[in-house]
Amino acid sequence: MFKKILIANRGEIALRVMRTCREMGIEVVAVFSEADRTAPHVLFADEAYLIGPAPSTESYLNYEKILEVAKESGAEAVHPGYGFLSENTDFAKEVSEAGIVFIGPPASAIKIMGDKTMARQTMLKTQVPVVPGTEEPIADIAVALNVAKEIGFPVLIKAAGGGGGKGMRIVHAATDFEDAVGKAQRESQSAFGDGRVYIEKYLEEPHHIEFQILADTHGNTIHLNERECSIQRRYQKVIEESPSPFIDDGLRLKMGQAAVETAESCSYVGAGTVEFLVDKHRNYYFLEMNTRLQVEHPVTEMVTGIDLVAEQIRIASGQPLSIDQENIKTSGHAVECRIYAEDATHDFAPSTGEIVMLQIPDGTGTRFDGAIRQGIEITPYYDPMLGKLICWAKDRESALNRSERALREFYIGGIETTIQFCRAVIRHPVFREGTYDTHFYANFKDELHADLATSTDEVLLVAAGSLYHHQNQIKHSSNTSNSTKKTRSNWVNAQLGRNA
Amino acid sequence: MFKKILIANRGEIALRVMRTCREMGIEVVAVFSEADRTAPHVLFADEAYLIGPAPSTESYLNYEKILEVAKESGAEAVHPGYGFLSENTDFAKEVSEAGIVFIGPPASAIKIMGDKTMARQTMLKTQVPVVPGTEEPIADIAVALNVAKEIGFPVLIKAAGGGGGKGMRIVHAATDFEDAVGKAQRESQSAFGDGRVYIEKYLEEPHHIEFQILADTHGNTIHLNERECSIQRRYQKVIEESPSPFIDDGLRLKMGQAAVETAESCSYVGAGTVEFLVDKHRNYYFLEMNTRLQVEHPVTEMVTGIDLVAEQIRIASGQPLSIDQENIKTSGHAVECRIYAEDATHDFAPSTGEIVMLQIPDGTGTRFDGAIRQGIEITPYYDPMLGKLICWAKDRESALNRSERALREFYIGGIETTIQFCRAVIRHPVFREGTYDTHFYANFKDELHADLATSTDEVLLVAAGSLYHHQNQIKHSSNTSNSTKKTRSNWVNAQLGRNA
Amino acid sequence: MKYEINTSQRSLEVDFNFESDGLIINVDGKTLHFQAIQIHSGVYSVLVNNRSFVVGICPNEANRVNVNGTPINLELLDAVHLHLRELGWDSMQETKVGLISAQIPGLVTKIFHVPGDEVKEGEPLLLIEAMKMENEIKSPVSGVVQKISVNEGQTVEKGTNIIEIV
Amino acid sequence: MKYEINTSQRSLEVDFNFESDGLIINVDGKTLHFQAIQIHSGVYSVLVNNRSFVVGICPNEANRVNVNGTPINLELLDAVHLHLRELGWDSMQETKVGLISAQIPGLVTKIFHVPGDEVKEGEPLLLIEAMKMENEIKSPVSGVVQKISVNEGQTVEKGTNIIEIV
Repeated sequence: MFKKILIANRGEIALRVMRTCREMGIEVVAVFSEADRTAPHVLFADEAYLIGPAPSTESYLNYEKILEVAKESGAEAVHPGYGFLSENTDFAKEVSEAGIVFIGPPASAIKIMGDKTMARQTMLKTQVPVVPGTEEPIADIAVALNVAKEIGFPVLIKAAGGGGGKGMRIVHAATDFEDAVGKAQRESQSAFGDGRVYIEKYLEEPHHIEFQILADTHGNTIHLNERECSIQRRYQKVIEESPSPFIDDGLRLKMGQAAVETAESCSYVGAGTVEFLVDKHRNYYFLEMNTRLQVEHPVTEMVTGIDLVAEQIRIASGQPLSIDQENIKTSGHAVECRIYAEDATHDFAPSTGEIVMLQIPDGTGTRFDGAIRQGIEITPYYDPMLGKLICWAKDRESALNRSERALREFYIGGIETTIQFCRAVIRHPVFREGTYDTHFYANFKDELHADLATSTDEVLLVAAGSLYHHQNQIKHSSNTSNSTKKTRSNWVNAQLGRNA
Repeated sequence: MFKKILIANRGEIALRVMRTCREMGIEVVAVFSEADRTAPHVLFADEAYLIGPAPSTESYLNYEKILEVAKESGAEAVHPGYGFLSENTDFAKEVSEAGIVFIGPPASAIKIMGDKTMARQTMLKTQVPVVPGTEEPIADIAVALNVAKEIGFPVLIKAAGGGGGKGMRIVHAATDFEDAVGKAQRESQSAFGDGRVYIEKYLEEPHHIEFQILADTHGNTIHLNERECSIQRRYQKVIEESPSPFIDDGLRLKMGQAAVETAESCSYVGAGTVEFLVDKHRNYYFLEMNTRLQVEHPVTEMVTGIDLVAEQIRIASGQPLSIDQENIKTSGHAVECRIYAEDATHDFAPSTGEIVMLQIPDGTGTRFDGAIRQGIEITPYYDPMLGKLICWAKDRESALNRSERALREFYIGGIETTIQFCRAVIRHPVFREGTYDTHFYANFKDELHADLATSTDEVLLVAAGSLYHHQNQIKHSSNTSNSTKKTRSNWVNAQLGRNA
Repeated sequence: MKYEINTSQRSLEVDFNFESDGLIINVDGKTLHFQAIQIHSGVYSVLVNNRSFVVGICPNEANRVNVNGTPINLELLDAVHLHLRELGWDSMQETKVGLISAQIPGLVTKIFHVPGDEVKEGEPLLLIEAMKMENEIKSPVSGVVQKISVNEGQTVEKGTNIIEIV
Repeated sequence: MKYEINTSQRSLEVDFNFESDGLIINVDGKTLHFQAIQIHSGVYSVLVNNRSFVVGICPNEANRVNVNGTPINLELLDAVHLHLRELGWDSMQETKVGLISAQIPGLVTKIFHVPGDEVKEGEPLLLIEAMKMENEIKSPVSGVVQKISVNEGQTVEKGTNIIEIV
């Protein structure tokens, strides 16, 4: 087994990976940008190396520098997390060529599956159905528009070189097509350094359902059931759950086999995720394969009891899978809420600033994978995800009740977050019933935002009283040590009253 | 089901109970002393009522006042947590007489089992073996000394009116007997308002093993397997685990049946714990029954997936158990570390003050039941337990690795805690092997404290460098927002150097 | 003191009075006992008739208060202000709605207009990239672009004035 | 500057020098690059030759530092102090070991002695109840009880002088 692993990432996923490494007795090496000198992953690590300025292109995407650090630190393996270099074949190759183990699939599998066009071509040779669409990235906008018209609007424009909703656009009419392609290409270029985009058919009431797979170097490939990921906004997942309320055992079996076939089609090794779209008739189509650990992997961990990062590391060290398909037993239900530093009441605008107070939920079946602490500054440089709240319970209803409880308990003061938005989703009757699809947010946007904007008279009075109290800076107690005493001033009050 | 429950407690157990209430859609009412106005349980609750000054005798033990609040708030039930009023028959009775449900066993069962002397007498009528000792509290010190001599030293002096190690003393020689009885009586009087103590035989290499039981009002009584609680100091549990590394399936079956028989012997209803001493020959003896939720109940929750507080509430509302003995399935291994505000390097002296920085461990299989936050003041008025870290994994070794990882990750700045002491216990080879008994701390005290006092040259240089840096108040970065800038002064340095 | 509480949905008239043990709120003939204790800078534990709330005062927005995690946008108008409004003078009209500042720090990746352009309310003005997402800044009013204070490729701090529409 | 680091177990001689990018520590012919950034009052993120530590300076005890959660008791002696010690003058002897103060706040439940009593090192002097536990305060020296500044039943703050032994 490895003695030291470098984690080529930051934020919650860096901590997530480090936790498992430490449990396996493996030392962890962090890399950090100038903006992250006191970030949680630096404090958590055994070793930490500065790799460049704040912009990720000059730090977390600077793989020559990271490789240099890997060599200098004596790391025997590199874990890329998700995003950044996790699906970069050049990095994977150079790491391997330096005699260091890349904890991920072979570069060839990343290449096939990381490029959605190549992935489609590969999948067309298997029994696994694929979504109708272009097989080549858009080269000529006029030709592409004709293809889009043939498939029929609405169509999706998607980045060829990455995932996670970046560089993705839905187009409802031919008139918007060119503009959308431009935006998608720019965003894709900025996010992945690859501006190629392609077109895909948009399905009826589709569900976004993905299967977790594990494959070792000894020819064993298994799947760990599905995650339902249909709650999305801006093509970014918001809430995921396992099992899916839409999938029955028969479909689960078929799709699980398709996921394994997909992994085998590219000689996959490691942990990966096969994403499917499932329409309202329960037809499923291969969408893409993510050749890395997925953000929402914890819901699978919670229902299977399997530590996916530990499996990744064991596979990378050459060990065979410790479990076979027949021994995968799931128990209960898990729900993940992604907590973003975004203002849901202002079109999910990113929110930056200091976290002045932090209360992370805890207790039975409550897990938070994050990388925040009280007093830390949230900067505009990186992904706005602060962390993921994962709640497990014996059944779906209990897991949703637990999620609501935990979200109610979650307090992040000083910046705007999506905590309340997640609460609004979870208490929405359609989500509660489990009859939602990927159009959930579009369909119920107004209801969700009305829910967010609604308050009782009592809450409104509490808000107003607090504002009045705050403006008057009355200090009724000497109970607290860190509050500043200010004298009450009617002048200040009047002034503030005017502005309020 | 109840709509509103009052929690007659504070600290981590109040939060623990509130979490489940909220998941069940039940409103929660907190009570608080003047010292606890901004304590976590007050902030967490839907309603909160001041019940008196800081000393618990005037607040959390003031049951007339608490009953008044229960009526005023319209609470339909009262959950007493553990400690305080949880085993007070008068409180249980008065609550019931006021038409409010006491979430706990009938007063008669509390009375029998709460009084260890009566409990022994009851158990002597069953098939369950009991530890040799006095059956009456000590009335005459000379008579008691004779009994102690008959049983043979060492003997244990234990409080008749409470548990948790308070009012307990081990006596190795007749000459120390009278003094120890006096101390035990005073501590018992102060902790439980009941100064009665009795004597018990001390067993060979004993294990402290307890069984969780659940009994409903429909005549069903089941057990949820054991918790191994042999790691103690000052007769206070430090680390608990389930399953016990000492118990095999045959013994588990026998002891489980004895636990059920014990509960049935006093017509028990609710959640309770039957404690046994098991000697090195695997003879087991009934020790006591705790007629309430146990501090260490989460380890049972983690291996069974059952929410014990939810079961308590369902039972109290008259529902039958949702599970029967055959359906209890355990999975994996759970370990609980109790985190106290105590200085392990100074004889576990209580430590008070502000928590200036707080980093609570999280991630897969990691649960912290606590009631602390950054900026809060730890006062001398109440129990020094800050919370409990519970780690679950698929087997004992993984659970211990996870516990070590989580303890390493745990950071409470500003006060002294037992985090490092727990780490020292968990990495001790005898604990690792699982071959420990209740003498573990006494036997390995020196090793544990030597481990705590040992540091590498590197760590020592980090400590010295930090001290030097701190004394010079050099600020190398403007990265952090909340640090104060001070100029470097050789004079200050020299002064501080002298004192250092 | 008499105050009017306004939200986008409704309005409440209240009377605030400090007494020895806290704030007394009179509303609709009911009396509420309000007690707030600061637990962190701008964060209060509030008990109102024994109901418990954690309230955060948003540091940058005077009209935004966070109650148990939920942001509430409200306007708190005192007697002076109410009187001025009766006289036909409304301070809310003072704010320059056409002066658009960066709500987020980030990189200006695209500007869609030049000074002199006519824009409609809701029309995109520019793109700011922050936290790896492109954020479209839309015009809050219809009018003519008066001044553009930033260039494409420029990094802006939160609060920087970026464009003015008249 | 030359320093001596002492713990109960060993002693190290080091040389501390501030340079532009942090503190340079020379020890045993090796050079360590030490960089500390304060993340909270008295809590630092420390990188030493790229090894990462979180270090807390204990607010009340000058000789206690917490490294990655582990408390370290150490003495940091500078050149002046070392020189004084060579001259036979040791500042450590200055502290009054017989003056006992409350290490914890709490309630004095029992005092075992009166002024004039002879006590031995390790002998119990009094009991303080805090956090529901009785804490025995033992004499750090052998001697005669000079003065008792508290009474049974009295509540004491941390740091209060309670008894003096000469």
